[in-house]
Amino acid sequence: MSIFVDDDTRVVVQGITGGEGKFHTRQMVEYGTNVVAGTSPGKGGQDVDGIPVYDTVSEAVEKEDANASVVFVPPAFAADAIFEALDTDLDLVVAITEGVPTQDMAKVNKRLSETDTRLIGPNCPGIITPGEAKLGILPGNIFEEGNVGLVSRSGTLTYQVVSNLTERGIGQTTAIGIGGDPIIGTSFVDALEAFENDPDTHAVVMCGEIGGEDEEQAAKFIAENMDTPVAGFIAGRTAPPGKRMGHAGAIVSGSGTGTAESKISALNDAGVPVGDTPNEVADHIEDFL
Amino acid sequence: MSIFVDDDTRVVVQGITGGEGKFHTRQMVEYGTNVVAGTSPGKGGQDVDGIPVYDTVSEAVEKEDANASVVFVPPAFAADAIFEALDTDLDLVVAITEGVPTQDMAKVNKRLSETDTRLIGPNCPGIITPGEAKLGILPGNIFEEGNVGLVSRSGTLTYQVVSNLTERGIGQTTAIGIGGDPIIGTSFVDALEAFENDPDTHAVVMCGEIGGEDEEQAAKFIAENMDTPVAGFIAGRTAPPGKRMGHAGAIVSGSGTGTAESKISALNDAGVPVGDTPNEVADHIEDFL
Amino acid sequence: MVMKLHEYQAKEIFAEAGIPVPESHLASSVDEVMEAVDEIGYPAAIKAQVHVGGRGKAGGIKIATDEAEARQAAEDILGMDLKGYTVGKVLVEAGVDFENELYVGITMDRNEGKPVAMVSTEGGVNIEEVAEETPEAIAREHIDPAFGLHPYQARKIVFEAGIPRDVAFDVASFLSTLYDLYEANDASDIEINPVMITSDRDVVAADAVMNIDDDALFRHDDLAAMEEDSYEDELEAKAGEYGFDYVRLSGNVGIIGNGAGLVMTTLDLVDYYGGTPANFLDIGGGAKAERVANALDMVFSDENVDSVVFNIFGGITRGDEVAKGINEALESFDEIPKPVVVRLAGTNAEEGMEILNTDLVQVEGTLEDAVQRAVENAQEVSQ
Amino acid sequence: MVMKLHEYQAKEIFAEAGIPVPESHLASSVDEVMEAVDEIGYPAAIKAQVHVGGRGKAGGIKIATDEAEARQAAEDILGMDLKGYTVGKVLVEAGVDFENELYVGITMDRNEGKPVAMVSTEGGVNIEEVAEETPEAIAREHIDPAFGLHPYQARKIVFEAGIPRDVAFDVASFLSTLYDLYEANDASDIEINPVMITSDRDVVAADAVMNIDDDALFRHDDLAAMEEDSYEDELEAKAGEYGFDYVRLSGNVGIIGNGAGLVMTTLDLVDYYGGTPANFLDIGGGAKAERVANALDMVFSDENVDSVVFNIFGGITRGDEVAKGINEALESFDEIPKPVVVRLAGTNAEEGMEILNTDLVQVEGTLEDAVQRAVENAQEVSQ
Repeated sequence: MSIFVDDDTRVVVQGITGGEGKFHTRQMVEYGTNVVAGTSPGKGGQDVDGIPVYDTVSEAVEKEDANASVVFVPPAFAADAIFEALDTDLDLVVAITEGVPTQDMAKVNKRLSETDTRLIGPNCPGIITPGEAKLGILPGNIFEEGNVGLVSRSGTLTYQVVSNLTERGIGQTTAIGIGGDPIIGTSFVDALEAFENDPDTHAVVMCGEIGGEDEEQAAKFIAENMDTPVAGFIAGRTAPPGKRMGHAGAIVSGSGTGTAESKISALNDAGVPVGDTPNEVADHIEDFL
Repeated sequence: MSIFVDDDTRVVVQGITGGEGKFHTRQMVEYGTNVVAGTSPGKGGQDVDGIPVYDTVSEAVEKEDANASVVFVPPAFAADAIFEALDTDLDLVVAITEGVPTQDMAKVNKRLSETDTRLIGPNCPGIITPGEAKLGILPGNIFEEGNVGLVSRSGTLTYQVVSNLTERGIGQTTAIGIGGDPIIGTSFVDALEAFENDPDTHAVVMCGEIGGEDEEQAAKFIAENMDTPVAGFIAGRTAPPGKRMGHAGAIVSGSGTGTAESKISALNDAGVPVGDTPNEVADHIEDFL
Repeated sequence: MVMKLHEYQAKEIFAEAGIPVPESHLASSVDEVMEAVDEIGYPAAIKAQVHVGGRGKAGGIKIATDEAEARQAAEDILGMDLKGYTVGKVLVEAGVDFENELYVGITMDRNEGKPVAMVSTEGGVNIEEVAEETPEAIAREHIDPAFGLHPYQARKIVFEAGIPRDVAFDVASFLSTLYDLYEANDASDIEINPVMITSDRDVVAADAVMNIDDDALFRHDDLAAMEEDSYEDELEAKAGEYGFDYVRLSGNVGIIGNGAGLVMTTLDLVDYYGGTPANFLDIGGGAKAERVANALDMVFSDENVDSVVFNIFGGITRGDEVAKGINEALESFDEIPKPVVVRLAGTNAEEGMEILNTDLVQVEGTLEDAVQRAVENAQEVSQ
Repeated sequence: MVMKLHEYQAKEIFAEAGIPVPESHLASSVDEVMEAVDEIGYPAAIKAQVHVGGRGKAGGIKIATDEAEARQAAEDILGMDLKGYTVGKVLVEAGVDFENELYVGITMDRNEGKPVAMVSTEGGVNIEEVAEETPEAIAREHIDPAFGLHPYQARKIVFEAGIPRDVAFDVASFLSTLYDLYEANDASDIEINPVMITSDRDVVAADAVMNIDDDALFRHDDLAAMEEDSYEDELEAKAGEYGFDYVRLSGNVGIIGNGAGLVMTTLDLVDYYGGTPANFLDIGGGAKAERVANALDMVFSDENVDSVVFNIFGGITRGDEVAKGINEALESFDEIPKPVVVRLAGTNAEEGMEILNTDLVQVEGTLEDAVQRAVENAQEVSQ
């Protein structure tokens, strides 16, 4: 088993005719992902490597029975593309685009709450179920089938930790990069909950970083709801404090949250060992299995 | 029994310090309605006939445990007042105000779909459960306790039909004016469903008028879902066709719907007798009981 | 209810928002028309500016290909009676050499409680028939009013409607602009029919409809100022001044009441009892004595009226105010011009009955009796 | 990340939107300051325009009650070093005779995924302490971004915060205007602290904070044009030109990587293995050879750097491009200035390893080994 994506995932690539869209569509197909359609408004009727291109997502869904999309649309149009995807009742939308304006995402977030669709990202590397499907830009060759779930806010850090696992022969059920933007679709808690409910996932790696309170909330969730063991990593212990002006952000978040210390101690309190290095995280996982 | 309002309804009057608000608050209180608070931004701390006035609905709800509101706020601010009421999770909001811009109501309608609150109106006379509570501007003296439900799009036509009933000694469980605006909170179907589920309502009067398709939908609902007998009245059989420009409205509604003939035949097809005069409606109800 | 803009007013608003419209000039005399065509050239369309549907079929639009035709068209159309309206202004507009006519419109779908955008390749005067016979030829998309029309939605219906690919983005952009105008101006309908695709593959708004929600005019002084009185007759103009909902009809029983539903019912009953309504007049809720007197004045001014029925069921409207108004209006006459039947019920009806000068009016206790008596009165008077 | 506006820029925007601000002039010399105070009168505030929090406490704001004080303040502040920034401009502003200081602000609450508006009667420099110690003294209201800030919400938090009744509607109107500005300009934060209530019971924006979401600058040319380079040092200026996410630190191990999380982790590991990071440098995703070379150039330009670790785990970034860039940068030197450890993994890492000129760099297979070696190199070089 796995979470969110598998062999039955039928993918439409939004922005398939762009440079990145085209390149990563090939990579996804090579990995074995079932890419059934692409969209590019005005280019309906064309094809990319034999994959049919439609003007709209609704047409792609209707004609090719897609149930998931990957968004490679440039930042200025990305939110509109996500809205379009959400309008078609897809099960999953993975937004890779980096640099989507935050207020656009706040509106997307509102719309998301009205649907049953899962959004991953934006500004994320995507999701992969090794051996079955890859939706996004993760380098497929570092992953291996197995029984460890992984969820991370950072793209390249995900790759690092995965390679630490794979090198030891520890494979993954599913790995998800949830993205580091202020507003994202799938949170740590969402992913952890899905891993907890997946009988094939025997342990979970959670890679956080400084800022926000998502890791603290995840710690709370783990303590209260999870039997599956979790090991953590938090990037940014030595990060310099940003130069801030204005008080609004601090009032909302409070001064004590968002630091590496706060996150690490929250996780430790929840019984989650936090590695000092990515390799140490792999040590903890090895102990669990 | 009754629907939507009864002895336990605790009312906050929005716009209680205005002329209409003040006048009808007195009328409601005289009728025996449990008016527990009023609002008027900037006038918090004052009172109207001993009823405490608050700056905000949330404060009124918190302090006086109100569970319903009646809106007497002028049209320019009415939608904002309804939004405010919807934000406090009241069970019921009755908007009396006439002349609320339609696009304001479209936004309210969207917000309404996110809540569990029932909205009646706007541009309606309100709702009354004879002997228990009156929320709105209906003249209380024409109503009598009994077992006939009444729902109407028109205010004064409601009074007419009610007086035809009361004069014969036929009382009412609850009477509702749903309002004649293009976008309203509670439809015929909503009210009919509630009457169907009320064991004390033995028959229902439904007063429609030309325009829209609400009566046709009600006829469908009655045929499919109602055991309680319904008698109908449709105003506007001889109404002159409006002078229209542009096609958009006709394309959306279709040319055949919205006429008195269409509504009457839909109701007849659903087994609902439609009176030629208000008095004939009372005849039909008398037959049912 | 709505306030209708003239084509030329709507086109000014559209053009300012960036939608291409043909060159045009407004003219109210033959000379002005000739000046305009001089500037614009031929072919030119001369289009009556009146609030009437089906102008073209009724002879309110003519195409002129030379000076003689232009002058003839101007003379024909200016001053003509178009379904009861006198044409005072025409729009003189450059003729467009077009290959296709599209339909683009936005209105409120009251069943859904949200606006709907519509696009079709079958634009033109027969669009309503298209809607009836081949509804699938009109692509529709509902709009969430909290978000507005998303760009993807504009593209979606344009592609669904089968708009030619080379102008698809132009038409989608029209739609987005139209929705912005719809929302910003509290429009009830906004429509371009037809959008013309020219031989150069440009898209042009060849007509323009924009109706404004009356209830929202308080926040659109600019639009309210555009309202041009062009009532069919002086009675409707008078009703406009008084602020009554009034429609003149062809019968002889004058009808006054409070609340649209009750007034409509009164009309229906006049018909049911064999009479013919002379008008629909709703004095609205909470009318004071003066307003009541004005209403009687209105109905008496209609020379077709042989009898009047005054039907009030008070909620906000108070019977005593109504009675005062009736007295005021009637006491000013030496002789009551037409017999008036009054039926008062509801709030303060008893107080009203005490005040009412029953020497001047006939009183009935029920709606049915009041209408029947008014119908009888009319029959007697008209004999 | 955000683009910060200076107080004077934010105030111009606020004033244009109708929020009252004190009279003020921008000045960049002592003479200009003196001209400004001549016009404004006394008391006048002289306020450093730099992107630094806590200006006041750091001596960047002074109140002058006469000419001598004004000249002294201008001389003190202009050119002063404020937490690393040189003050080039001051805002000279009329002093406000105030009775209360309020706080009003709007920011994005990332936990809720929606904006939040905040109001407090405890405005002023200690607002963060207020938030920490008596959070109930700050009224908060979340905003549905599809609807915007409803008027009732603005009133609600103003009344909840206990704003004096006589200025409550003024402050609510400030909030509504601020939200309009927040949305129209894609702000990440917008804040007035303090809002001053004057002895005449007027409300005035005495300070102004407005930060813009970098990611949305593409649709705000007007705001983008307001960006003023005021980097702490020339290396950060250079990073700005190159478009790198770069922060200069005080250590001696230069760090280059792709992706913020991985670069942060590299910093953490340098620290973990006993070294001190000289910088944070993220080349971003999909970097080409030239960008890689620029990154090396950046780090070599920092004279504190004794050793460099180059850590790439390619997703979109391709190992061959990285290797090419490293070769290009290093082959231009007669002698490599500082030892460089390279660790390449992920997309096209093998191709990269084949291209990489291993005469010029040290190669390590794992992150841990690469960092350890770079720390050792730095220790050796610095001895």
